Amino acid sequence: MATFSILVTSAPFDTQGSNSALKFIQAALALGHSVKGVFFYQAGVNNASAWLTPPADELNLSVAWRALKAQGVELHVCSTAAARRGLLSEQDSQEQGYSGHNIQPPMTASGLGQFMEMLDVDRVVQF
Amino acid sequence: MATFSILVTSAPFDTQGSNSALKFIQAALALGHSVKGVFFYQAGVNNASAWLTPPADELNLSVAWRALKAQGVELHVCSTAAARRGLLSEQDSQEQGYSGHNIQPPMTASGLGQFMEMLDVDRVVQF
Amino acid sequence: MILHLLRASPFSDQSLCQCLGRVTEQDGIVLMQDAVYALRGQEQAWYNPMTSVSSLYALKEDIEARGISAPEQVHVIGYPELVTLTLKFDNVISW
Amino acid sequence: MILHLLRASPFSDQSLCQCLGRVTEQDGIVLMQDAVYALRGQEQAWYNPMTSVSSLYALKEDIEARGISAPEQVHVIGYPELVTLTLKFDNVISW
Amino acid sequence: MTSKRIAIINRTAPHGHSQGQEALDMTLVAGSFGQDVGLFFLDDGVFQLLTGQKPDAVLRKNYSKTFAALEFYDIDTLVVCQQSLQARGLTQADLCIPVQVLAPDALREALASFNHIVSF
Amino acid sequence: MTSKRIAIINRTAPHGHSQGQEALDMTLVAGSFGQDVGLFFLDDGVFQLLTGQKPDAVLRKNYSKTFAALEFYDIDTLVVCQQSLQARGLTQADLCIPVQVLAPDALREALASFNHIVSF
Repeated sequence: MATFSILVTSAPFDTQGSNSALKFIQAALALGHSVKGVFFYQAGVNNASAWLTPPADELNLSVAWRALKAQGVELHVCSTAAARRGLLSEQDSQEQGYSGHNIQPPMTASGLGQFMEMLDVDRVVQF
Repeated sequence: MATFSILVTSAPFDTQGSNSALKFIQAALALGHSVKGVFFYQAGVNNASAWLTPPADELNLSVAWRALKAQGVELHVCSTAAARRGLLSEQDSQEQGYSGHNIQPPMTASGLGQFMEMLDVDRVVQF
Repeated sequence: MILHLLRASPFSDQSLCQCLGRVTEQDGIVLMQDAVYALRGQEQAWYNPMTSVSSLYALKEDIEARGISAPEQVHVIGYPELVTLTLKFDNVISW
Repeated sequence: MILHLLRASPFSDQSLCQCLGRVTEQDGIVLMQDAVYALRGQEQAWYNPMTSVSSLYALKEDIEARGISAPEQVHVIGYPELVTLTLKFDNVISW
Repeated sequence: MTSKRIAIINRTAPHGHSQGQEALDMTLVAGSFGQDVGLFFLDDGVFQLLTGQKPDAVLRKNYSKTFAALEFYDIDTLVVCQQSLQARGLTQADLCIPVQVLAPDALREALASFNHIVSF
Repeated sequence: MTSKRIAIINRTAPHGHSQGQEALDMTLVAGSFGQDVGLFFLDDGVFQLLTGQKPDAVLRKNYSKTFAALEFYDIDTLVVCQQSLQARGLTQADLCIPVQVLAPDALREALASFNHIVSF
């Protein structure tokens, strides 16, 4: 069985990238492979918002990512790329004096160094 | 003198659209034209985040949009498109039971009907 | 042996053409997302170079989503086969 | 009389070609953002059709930002002229 | 509402990007506000109208079913670019609603008649 | 760090999109973590390296100055696609740092030698 890391650089809803990543990861897990984690970068950091609120007849990505975390897939978001796009962890938000934070579990605010740690797998696939 | 409305459909930082829109609006105002308002739609709704936090050597769009509002330019964001992307007004956030809200003044959460009101100008320019 | 994942429609975006200019006989190409619209390009300059790639795959879910179909010479695969393909090739590029 | 605002690089994106197939002699074209890279396309199929448009403009700020330059037949304009152009034409399309 | 006529152009294929779905949302609102609106399908936008789409397979919404509702919103200017259809090996028979198929010249004329044009 | 070699491909022109700036951020972090990294410039990505950029004019950051710092991060695999340069009327003399200019075959060989490839 093989190990994977997934890099998501595309914005949720705006493009199909998150949807494809989900289906790929689910298929990999079903085949018995290990998915070490997902790293969200570029516009992909928008996936880390705790507040994605699609209409009821559309995919709820927050629910989908949480389900993957429950299966042992780590979910890391680049905090620098996220801050540029208005996504902040509790700590970063407090430092800025903002009134709340929208990066919440199951997402972990990390640095690009975390992605380097995730390269120790058989394959990295980017969506 | 002429009247303008501006439609912003591109994401801040990810693309140059917001930057071009700002420069266009500043030029129009400097020429003595009237800019009725900016309507944020599609990925452009990300401009409405109160929490955009770029590094110090990059453009701070929150400051730039606020300056336009001070010059009389209305700033409207489509609340349906915004909610899909994790951007919520205080009211929408409370209804969802979220712990905060990231659409704050000078941005106004509106519907697409507001954009229809904004069509009563000489030119609509999209960025 | 590189596996190339194509995601954009070649009618709008040059990625497929740019990729085709760089593949070798050992490489594989997967059409996914809007890139499956390439299958409607019978009259386009890139169609024959594309279909002459022996390891040309298209993702079943993306074809069905868009109401199109694939000609015989294209290997139609699902996500499990896509996962397996990424392991069969040495590395993967997303275009 | 339509003013066409082009924003994407024609080396990556088909918008310029698609626009050129639809303009008439009365229309205007403005190259802005990454579309100013079209000025580096001397060897490309779309270059002559593009430069033969008599109302071809390119945005000064975007040219300078990218370290390129414009040939003589292109009208280089700033934002104030762009604002005025949008009023000179009947309507505006952003490609 | 205002008397300004608005053209909404679809230039992007469905499902890979959100443009089509939000262009349609805007069109329906324009219609319900009594705005004089034209909906155009150019380039990859013609793929929006294909019959038999099943985007549930890729976790996206099948909004193409909504095109049939456009007539109830009094949106009867539905224009498709003939050249874009042809380049993709398509004919009007492949589309899910009746439309006007126009050659490039006529299409540009139709667009020029609108006060405002937005594109997706 | 891991012994896996990573190739980072620039395929997008600067300033219109954020890809180049964030690709460079990733490259610098990879370098500072001692990762074996190659930076590739293909297609419109070659425009990243043009001399004389002044993006302040469009309210964007002039990160092209940072390319000169790559050598201090021990990133010495810098590859540019010859064909992409040629198609844009450019030569190595137009670029702000010394690079390896490779023909398509050699470029593909170079890419094939990396364990992982990401593109921007």
